[in-house]
Amino acid sequence: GQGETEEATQQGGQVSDETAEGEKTGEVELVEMDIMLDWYPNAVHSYLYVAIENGYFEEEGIDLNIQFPANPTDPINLAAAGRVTLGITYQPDVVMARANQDVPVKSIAAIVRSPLNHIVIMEDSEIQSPKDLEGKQVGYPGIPLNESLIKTMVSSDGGDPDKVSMIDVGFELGSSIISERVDAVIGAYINHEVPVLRHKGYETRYFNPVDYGVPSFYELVIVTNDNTWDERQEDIAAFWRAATRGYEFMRDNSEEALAILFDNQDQANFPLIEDVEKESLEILLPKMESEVGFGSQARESWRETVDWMMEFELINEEPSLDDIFVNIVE
Amino acid sequence: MKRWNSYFAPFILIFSFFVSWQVVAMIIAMPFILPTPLQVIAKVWDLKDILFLVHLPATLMIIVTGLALSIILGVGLAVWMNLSKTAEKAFYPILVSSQTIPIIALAPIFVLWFGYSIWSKVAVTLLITFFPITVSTFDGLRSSSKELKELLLTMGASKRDIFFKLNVPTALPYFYSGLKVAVTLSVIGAAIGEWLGAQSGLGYFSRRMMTQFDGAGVFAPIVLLSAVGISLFLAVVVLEKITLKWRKSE
Amino acid sequence: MKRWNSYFAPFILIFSFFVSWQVVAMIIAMPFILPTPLQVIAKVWDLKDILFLVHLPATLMIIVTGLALSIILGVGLAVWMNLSKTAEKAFYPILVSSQTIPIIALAPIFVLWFGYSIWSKVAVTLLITFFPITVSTFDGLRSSSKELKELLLTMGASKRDIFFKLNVPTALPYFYSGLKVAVTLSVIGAAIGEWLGAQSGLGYFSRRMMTQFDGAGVFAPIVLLSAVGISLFLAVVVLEKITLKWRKSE
Amino acid sequence: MSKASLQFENVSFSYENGHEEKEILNTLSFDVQNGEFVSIIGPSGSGKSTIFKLITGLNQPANGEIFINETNYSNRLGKVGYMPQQDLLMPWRTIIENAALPLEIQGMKKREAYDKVRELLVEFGLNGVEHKYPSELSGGMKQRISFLRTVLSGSNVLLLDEPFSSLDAITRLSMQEWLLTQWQKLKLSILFITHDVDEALFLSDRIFVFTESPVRKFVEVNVPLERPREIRDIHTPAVIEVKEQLIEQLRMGSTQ
Amino acid sequence: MSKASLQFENVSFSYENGHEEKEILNTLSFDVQNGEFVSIIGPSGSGKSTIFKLITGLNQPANGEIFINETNYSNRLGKVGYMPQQDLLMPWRTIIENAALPLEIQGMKKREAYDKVRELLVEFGLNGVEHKYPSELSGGMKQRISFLRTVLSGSNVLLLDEPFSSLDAITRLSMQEWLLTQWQKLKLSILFITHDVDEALFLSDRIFVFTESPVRKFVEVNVPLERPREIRDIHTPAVIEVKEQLIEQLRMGSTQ
Ligand SMILES: Nc1ncnc2c1ncn2[C@@H]1O[C@H](COP(=O)(O)OP(=O)(O)OP(=O)(O)O)[C@@H](O)[C@H]1O
Ligand SMILES: Nc1ncnc2c1ncn2[C@@H]1O[C@H](COP(=O)(O)OP(=O)(O)OP(=O)(O)O)[C@@H](O)[C@H]1O
Ligand SMILES: [Mg+2]
Ligand SMILES: [Mg+2]
Repeated sequence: GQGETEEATQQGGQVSDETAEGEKTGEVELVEMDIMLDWYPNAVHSYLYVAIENGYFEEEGIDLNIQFPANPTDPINLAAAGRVTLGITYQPDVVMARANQDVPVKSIAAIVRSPLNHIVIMEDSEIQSPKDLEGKQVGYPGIPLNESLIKTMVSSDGGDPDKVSMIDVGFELGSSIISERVDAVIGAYINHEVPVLRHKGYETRYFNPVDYGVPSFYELVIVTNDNTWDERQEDIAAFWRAATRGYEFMRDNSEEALAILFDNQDQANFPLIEDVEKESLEILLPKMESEVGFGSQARESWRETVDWMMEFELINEEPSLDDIFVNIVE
Repeated sequence: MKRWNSYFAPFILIFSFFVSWQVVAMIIAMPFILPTPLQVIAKVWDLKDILFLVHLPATLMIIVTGLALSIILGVGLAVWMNLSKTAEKAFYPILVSSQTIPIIALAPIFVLWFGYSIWSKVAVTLLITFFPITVSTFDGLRSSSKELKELLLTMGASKRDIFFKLNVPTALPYFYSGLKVAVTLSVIGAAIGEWLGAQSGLGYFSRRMMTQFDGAGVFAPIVLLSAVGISLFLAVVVLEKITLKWRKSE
Repeated sequence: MKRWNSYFAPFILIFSFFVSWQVVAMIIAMPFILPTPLQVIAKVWDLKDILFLVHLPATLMIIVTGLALSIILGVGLAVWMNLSKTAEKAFYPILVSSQTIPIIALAPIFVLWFGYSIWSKVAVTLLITFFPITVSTFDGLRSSSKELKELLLTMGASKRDIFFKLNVPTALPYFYSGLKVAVTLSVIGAAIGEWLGAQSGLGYFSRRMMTQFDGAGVFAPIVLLSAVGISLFLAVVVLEKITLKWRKSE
Repeated sequence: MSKASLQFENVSFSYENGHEEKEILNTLSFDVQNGEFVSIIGPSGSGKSTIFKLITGLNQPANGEIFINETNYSNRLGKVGYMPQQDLLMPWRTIIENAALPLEIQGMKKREAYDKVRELLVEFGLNGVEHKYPSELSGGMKQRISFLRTVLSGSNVLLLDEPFSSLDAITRLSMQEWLLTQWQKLKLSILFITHDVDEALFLSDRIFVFTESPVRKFVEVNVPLERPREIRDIHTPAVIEVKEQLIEQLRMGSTQ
Repeated sequence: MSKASLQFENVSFSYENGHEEKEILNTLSFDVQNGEFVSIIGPSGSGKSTIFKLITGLNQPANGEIFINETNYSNRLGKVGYMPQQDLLMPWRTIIENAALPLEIQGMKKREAYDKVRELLVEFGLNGVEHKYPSELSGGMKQRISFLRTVLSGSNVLLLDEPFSSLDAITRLSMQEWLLTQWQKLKLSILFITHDVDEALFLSDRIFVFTESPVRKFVEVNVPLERPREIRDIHTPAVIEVKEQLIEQLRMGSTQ
């Protein structure tokens, strides 16, 4: 991985030079890039909107086009299909796609470095720790990863995971718990569902998977197609430089960054609640910051995640760690 | 008494539907799941600018394009199947299976082919609406009177004559039956299509509001969708009345 | 020549459909988005035990219950609207709007009412399928011959007689037209219903496979869904042939 | 014979067609006595079938009153046996099912009804067709089924709208004779529309000749023949004289 | 007059009904000369309408050959003008649209076609109904529209299946006279099914009397009358003799 990273950075440097030249003449054509978000735009994407608004992408010669997914799996599928240049998705999904189905995607950067996906219960619930879920119903959005999370957390808490009944509740995590049709949900995000529910007057509590035996996997990573990576490394590196500037701005001026997120988009497309996003960003920032640099990926994190996924039979064979991620951060 | 029945009573019934909705919603008291009609109306008013100027036109565009294609393709296929037993036997199974595939499974394929252009949404609308049109039209074409067909034949009518002068008028009532189902489905087709990736449209907006647990915001665009659906439906009813004038004198 | 046409040609056409699917899928070479038919068949074989013994029965249960309710309610409503102009005016708009509401918006309400029992899935199936049945049956009931009705009246026929001896036989072909659309939709209704919360069923299984990027696994249950849809459709066609025997002699 | 089975008192009727009104009957009065056989002849479109629709209760008079068996029913439907001008068989019912329709409506058991129909089918020279559909029959056969169905209504007043128009002379004669026998046996009152003057003469006690439009009054002719009659009786001089008179009236009516 | 407009040579035909076969014609031969007027009379269900369906090409003979204007067409559809026994008007077309149908099919312009129809409507005493729908007409009116439509086919061979059965004596006579005029003017060949012996005598050169079933051969009667004829000519002794003979044959046929 190390060598690749250096190479990428070098090439990235060249692109930057070219762009600088282009700016002088003022006539350089921007390179188009599509990025598919993991979900609808929210605080976690502020750095992208900041980078757009502040012209960082333009300075790098990139015309960034943001798209939203219909399915949670779209970012990986469409990045793999070459339909979008980049996709934002979840680390375990990348492992699963790569290991089970040979989907040709690789992660290029880690955005959120630890799980946001927690077990959420109502404030007044009698459940005090994951083992209390025995004999209860847990709703989840149909993603097998969540089953493994529950299994790990319940058994590490001393409970019997077989006694937990899991229900695929599709899109309806929030309403299923509020209407008390299930006792807990997993797959809900502490930076979205939890503050939104609070905003609507429902207090909740949550359990962090990392506290109950789950490795601290990267919640969000950026992926691209193997081929795209080979052919457009320079563009991607340029993208990353601009994104990093956006991130730094967001970290240092979070109020302003959020303001950009809100101002930048008309209400029509962004029915975001300000309080919620503010709270969300507070939760996110520590999870995005890395000593090694924004977006850097550690081989151990991938190792741990893959091992854990092997243990819980989410995957049947180990993917090669060299294929599955590259570091574009030095 | 009769006047009362035919104008007032339905009004009362529909009104009482809204009242019971209001009451049930107030009892449940979970506005993010089931908002009251008053909340929904207030929301429509709040958001009227973006709903009417941005999202409604975007969705209408999809609906109209999708329906137009659907009528052309559906009727075309029905006619082809009516003319050729082979076409019927070959297409019917494919046609039927096309309806049994959850669109969400096809979504990535549509996006792969059409990208995030309007065409992926139109494709969904098409897929949902053309089946009722095809089946009804086909059934209608089949049900024309054998006696009249024979009479036309003895007049030296060509296949074309029989088609236009006998089969088409016979199939019309069936076609309208199918079209009524189709225009209604077209609304939902467009909404689903918008989830495949859109930046505007009523369906998109509704789902977006769903992620914010804003019940009234979810239902406000849906109310508009319903209004579009009902208007299209009524348009078909009116068209039916005009073109099937002979029926009323029967 | 005629035999060839009617048996062999459709077979060839369907076959060539599969061949082109195979070829296209091989060219695209993205099995996680579009698997080849052969991969899908292999997957069905691999998973045959759990598909046929667990998920298929679960989905069939929903389909059958939903369809049965849908026929009862749809026909009942059509009859009611046929008997009473007031009912027609009151229910038609509500009926039409019910079809324009994306189910996803109603999902939480269904879950609220029915929990994660089979009934929330049945409700979705019902909601999707009863509209074509109602509209077709209603149109069919309306289209009975005025002359025959008058004749029956002169025989002292009660409303009941006219209904059973005239309206029902006249509406039957229309009803079948609607039923064909409905049985096909029932399959997709059950699949969508399963997304609202399920622990088994073909729709549930397909979606689960989607999260695993297993294209063939997504399509394997869909193939079964299609097969169910086609079988139901054929069953209606056969029923139609048997009960409308007089048509062939016309 | 003193009671009237059917009475029109100043009956007026118009068809409404959009904005237009077309007047068919204008203060028309007549009666048909119990056990009487009355024929109506008149030009095409003069309103003969319309009178039947009024009697059966399918149409309502704009003015005037209609009595059936001396009763002014508010709902006349089901009170008389009516054979419409078109045969109106149900295409989805076999012959036997079509013919048994009025019996079914009266609530008779299927088996019994079918036995009764089968008997008549034989009398009408139609054995062997009971399980066919109407589209497999000839025009005359369909007409006989429609006639048979009307007879089965069991009413004492029969309205027959050109019942024998598609029948050949021989079949027609045998149907006419059959009808006369039943009429006498069951003491029926019959109102009979026909275009055949000979038929009207052979069958009727009185003949109403419609000549003007809208129908206000009409010429009434008594047939100078005793019962029972034979077909050749209509060639007697007295009858021929009436016939010529009838034809003259019809001719005058149509050139009016 | 030496050429045949219509020829049957040993034609056999059966209706198939599931497993059963019902034989209607058995090696039947006849011809209709150019400009000839031939009537067919015979019992209900004997196969008269079936012969028309064979000539028009709607049905195909099992054996034998059918010539129209001396040609054995492989496809006879559209070669003759055919008026079916039921009026078969299209309920969704107005009267004028119904009548103009054959002209439309021949490709005539709408306006021209309508003018032609309107002219005939007046001649047939049907002015004012052109924009009505069939359900608003009386039985006899519908029959005249159907007749009018057939005449407009413009073919030199006309097959008329009981065209005047629903018409009153006067209207019928005027239609008959109109038909004879056209027949002579346009040198038509007409095959005419009727149940009315007087009608057959008044109109025809020859009359075919069907008596057996299946039809193998039939009795052929020449009408001993010159042209032009008047209706009262059929009361001349020679014709009355033929008429009695005809009726005798029909009676024998039906008791066979
Ligand atoms: N489509 C059909 N299928 C089967 N049998 C039929 C069909 N049409 C007519 N037949 C039978 O063929 C025989 C002759 O019928 P056809 O209509 O030729 O009689 P017809 O001489 O015209 O009688 P009518 O004077 O009553 O009109 C009848 O016994 C009838 O039942
Ligand atoms: N449903 C209707 N709507 C409007 N006008 C009608 C309707 N039925 C009949 N008429 C008109 O009423 C007049 C009388 O019709 P009716 O059927 O009583 O005539 P009819 O004496 O029975 O004639 P025919 O001997 O030809 O059967 C006709 O001019 C006809 O056009
Ligand atoms: Mg009449
Ligand atoms: Mg006939």
